[in-house]
Amino acid sequence: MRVSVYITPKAGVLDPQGQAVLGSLHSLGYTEVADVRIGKYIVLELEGADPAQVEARVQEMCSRLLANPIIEDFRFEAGS
Amino acid sequence: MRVSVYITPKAGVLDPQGQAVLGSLHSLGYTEVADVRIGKYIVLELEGADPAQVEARVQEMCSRLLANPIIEDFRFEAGS
Amino acid sequence: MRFGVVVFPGSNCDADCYYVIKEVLAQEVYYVWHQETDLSPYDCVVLPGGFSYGDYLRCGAIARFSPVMESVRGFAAAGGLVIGICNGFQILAEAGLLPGALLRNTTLRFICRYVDLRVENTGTPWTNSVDRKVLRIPIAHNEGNFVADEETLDRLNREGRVLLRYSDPEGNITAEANPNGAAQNIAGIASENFNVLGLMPHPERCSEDILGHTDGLTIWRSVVNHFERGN
Amino acid sequence: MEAAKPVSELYADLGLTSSEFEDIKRVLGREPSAVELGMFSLMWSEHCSYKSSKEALKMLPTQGPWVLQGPGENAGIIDIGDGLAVAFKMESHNHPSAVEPYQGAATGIGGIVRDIFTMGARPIACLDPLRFGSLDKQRTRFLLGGVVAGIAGYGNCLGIPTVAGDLYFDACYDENPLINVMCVGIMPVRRIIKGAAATPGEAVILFRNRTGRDGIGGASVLASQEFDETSEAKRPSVQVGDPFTEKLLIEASLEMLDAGLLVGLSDLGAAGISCALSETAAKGGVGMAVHADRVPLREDMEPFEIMISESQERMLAVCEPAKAAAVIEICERWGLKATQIGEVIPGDKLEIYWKGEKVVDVPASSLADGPVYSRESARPQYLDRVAAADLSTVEHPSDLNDVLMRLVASPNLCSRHWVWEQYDHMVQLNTVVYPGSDAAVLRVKGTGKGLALSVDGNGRYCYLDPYTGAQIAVVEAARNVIASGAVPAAITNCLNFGNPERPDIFWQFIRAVEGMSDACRALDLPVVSGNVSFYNESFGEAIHPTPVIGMVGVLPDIEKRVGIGFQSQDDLIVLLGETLPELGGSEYLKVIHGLTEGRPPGVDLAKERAVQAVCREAIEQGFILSAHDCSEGGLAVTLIDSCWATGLGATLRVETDLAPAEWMFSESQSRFVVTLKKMDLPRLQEIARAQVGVPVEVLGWVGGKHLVINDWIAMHLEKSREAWRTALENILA
Ligand SMILES: Nc1ncnc2c1ncn2[C@@H]1O[C@H](COP(=O)(O)OP(=O)(O)O)[C@@H](O)[C@H]1O
Ligand SMILES: [Mg+2]
Repeated sequence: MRVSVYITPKAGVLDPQGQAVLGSLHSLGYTEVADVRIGKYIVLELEGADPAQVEARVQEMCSRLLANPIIEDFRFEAGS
Repeated sequence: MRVSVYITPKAGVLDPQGQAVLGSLHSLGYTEVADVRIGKYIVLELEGADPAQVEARVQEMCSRLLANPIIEDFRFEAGS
Repeated sequence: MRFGVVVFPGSNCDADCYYVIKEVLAQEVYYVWHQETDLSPYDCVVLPGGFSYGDYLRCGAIARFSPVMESVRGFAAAGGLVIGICNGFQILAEAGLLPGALLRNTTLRFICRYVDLRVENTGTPWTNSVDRKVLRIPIAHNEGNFVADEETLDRLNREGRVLLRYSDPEGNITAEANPNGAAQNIAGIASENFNVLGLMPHPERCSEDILGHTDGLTIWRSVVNHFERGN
Repeated sequence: MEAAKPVSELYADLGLTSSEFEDIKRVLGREPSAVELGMFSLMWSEHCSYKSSKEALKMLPTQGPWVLQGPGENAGIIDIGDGLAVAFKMESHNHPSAVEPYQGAATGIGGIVRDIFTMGARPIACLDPLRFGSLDKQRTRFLLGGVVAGIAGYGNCLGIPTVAGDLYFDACYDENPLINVMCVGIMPVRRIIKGAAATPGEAVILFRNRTGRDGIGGASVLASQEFDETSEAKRPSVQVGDPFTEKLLIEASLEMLDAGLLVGLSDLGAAGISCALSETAAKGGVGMAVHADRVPLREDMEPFEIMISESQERMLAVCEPAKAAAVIEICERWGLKATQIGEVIPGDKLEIYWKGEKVVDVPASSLADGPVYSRESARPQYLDRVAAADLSTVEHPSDLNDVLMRLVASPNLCSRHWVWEQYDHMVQLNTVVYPGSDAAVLRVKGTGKGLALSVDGNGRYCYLDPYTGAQIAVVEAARNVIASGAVPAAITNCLNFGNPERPDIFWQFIRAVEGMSDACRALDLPVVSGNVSFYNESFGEAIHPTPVIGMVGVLPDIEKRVGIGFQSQDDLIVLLGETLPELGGSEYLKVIHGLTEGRPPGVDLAKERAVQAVCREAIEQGFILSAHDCSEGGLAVTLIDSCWATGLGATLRVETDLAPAEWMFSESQSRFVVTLKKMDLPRLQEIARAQVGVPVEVLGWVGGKHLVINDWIAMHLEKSREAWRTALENILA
């Protein structure tokens, strides 16, 4: 089973990387871009078929290891 | 308009970070995880309403700046 | 000989390269701001180490779009000498002036220490004065893990464009001697015409006795030698 | 903050006492507004006001003909000749790093680096004294990894080499690690600038990052309260660092100063804009009128939040109005947003406007000069117990090779290269002696001079006796610098303690300051800057009292530098100083016997001064081939360090009345191990005779592949070195 995890900087937390990319996009002429936030996209391949159980486990992995709850939010979904 | 961009390490390109995270997940007891790939999740806020045009522009941003075709694949979709 | 050291926002080895060229090599040297586009005064352009644009997104990804890089492309195409050290190498790779890409070190840690490097080709503008098989030069990077597809690697090898490989002190290419996971222990490569060099180690950091090692000087001397012999 | 709550109820939430609230009302002659109250709560917090420590710190010597700036500015400054000055300071980022190790440590570097270039100096080195809990705890390993990566991530990006530091592990830091950071900068004397406004009409310009909600209340919430279960809830106070922007700030600021554009320059650290404005105004004896709505924001914020946000990488410049355009232009060339947010006004008023309405109207000095407390102090009871320990009954193991092996592979004594190889310690081409020696040595380009830098502070000694422990921190730092060939010039410090409202903790604090002060006076060392970090407690348990000293020494001639490594076959190995049976507080007792007891090694300041003078003079005369200070682990560890550094062994024939373990592992102070050619021994003896109480004892000679001490130790260098080198990474793996 494949689970996709999306990790984003928490709202209000500085995202210097996003800001630098925004600046670069503007100077390349993509002035229609108003904001950029950069996070992580993690694809997990797991054994286990029971979706409820997988979900509980991934939830745990995210909050313990994959995301840094102090500065990041996460969500995930089965499939990629 | 919001566009989500997903950037993943190309198949065949080593993903040292993914391997390290896989190792940590195993040592934390999540042995059901068979593979981890870590990429980027970029959220763009853009002005512009014509989906076809936005798509063309984002395609260009991705291949010029956001992803490096030698090591990365990308895809994107409207909404987040 | 006249050098131009490019300054990107976030470059931090610009002053070091400038210092060595001026004070140790006793050559003419100028800073080139990333927004400048005229490279005609220079005989060699240096893309120094550092964290251009914070190395955000990917190392070198944003810097490659600086106005100066368009000129560097033309300068290189016309046969001008271009050396990219560390972040400079990453920028050259992102810009497509050198093949391949530099991924995160397999240790996932920044590494700053001396490494041994076997010199694979001494018939180039960058290595003609190297008089020993193995050089000792420091690295300092987080993304020095060189990758390229098989075909590219074959071609680099065939054409003698791999100039430096991580080795042990005797020159053996071993897995233990590879600090960052680079394919085939590659530490430095040249362009087809050998006028563009990208390397992860920092020759400017070991070009004076007081800093403990002077192997880096052999690379700088090679460039000057190449130039003075009339290319 | 709920604006609805009346200020008379709000003050306690903000950490102010009722008497402080009364004081504020008295100063203003009315009730403060909510915005004003927020500003007072930060500026009067322990972290910003030093209200508990101010009195005690007056004990410290701060003067010297070479001191250009003592405590009170962003950093201290000394004159090193040739028209050059060196600025330096140490700071703590303990609580932010305990909450989020990477960002906490990274922003710690960001803050201390700003303190240095704010004075006009180009930062040339960082140092990172670190203390963590026991390494067998998962949390410790997580914190260590994150902190080191954070320091690396920020410092490396700035292109400032991290050249030295230290690293201790002790269970007392399990929940409350100490992340201290020091920065050193260099400048032409004429570029020194202070954080003061001067004349009404001057422009007040804010530049760099936009302001967001980062670290709202960080100073008061995180730095001035102990840790407990509610810490988790305080997490939004964590700031995220942007080293790229900071690098641009350094370049832009130094360019403005070189162009003579500025009257004052200040960074926005703890307490953010409130602190920068009130201090800049108060120091210049003027007022300021500032429009909070002109502050560039990342998100919608209340004026209250704007005034106390701790968003990183922001600077405040004050300049003549005619020069404002030039200041803004330099910022823009570096890609930095700059905005004039107000101007200097006569009088002492700090006035803040929000959309035309005055929301703050307070005397600037009232914010900057917080309350001062004399806290109660009482000798802690545990001291009787630990001092009474009878160490003469400790049974020394018979296999001393095994003991030495265990010691050198133990967390506090094993190699730290896992840490410093993550730091760029070479950039700027000044680092002549790398981490791994007694002190890092940097050259000063354009002169024949060098700087020697070291940080020291043993919390265990201070726990056993804060007075002596603090003295040791000073004298050891001085010895490290001397052993490198430098003359100690001045110190900075970071004083890490528990809750000062507890009499036993406050007693530790006072005793430590007394010890530091006496040692500094004896060695003619002014204290030019420093930092106090209180409330280092968790669940009611305080850390060991941990004063950390940062020392700067000057090498008049860098060619006379000396390393710790043995140089050549048959060189004589000589001990300067005396080894006493002082195992109290030693690594030997801790690692081999599991004891934290006894009295720490004694310090005789006259003897210390004498032995330092001898070592210094001998190095100056040029015949000393290697020098190494004796510290944790004792003589055996000092000797094997010197062997490993260059791969040369040593054979020692020792005569002593002490037990072998005492001789080898006692941590007696005031000792150096030096090597020299046999023919130079009389010169050394003569130098020593000119001082009182400096024994010169020939221990043996350099050579071979082993360290051999009598029939106690016969250790193969290569094998033992591998164990020492890989211990930390093996534990972390
Ligand atoms: N956290 C650290 N960062 C950088 N260097 C460190 C760190 N910890 C220790 N070092 C370096 O390791 C060496 C040994 O440290 P230490 O044992 O504390 O020295 P000493 O006992 O002489 O004061 C020194 O050169 C020191 O600078
Ligand atoms: Mg020492």
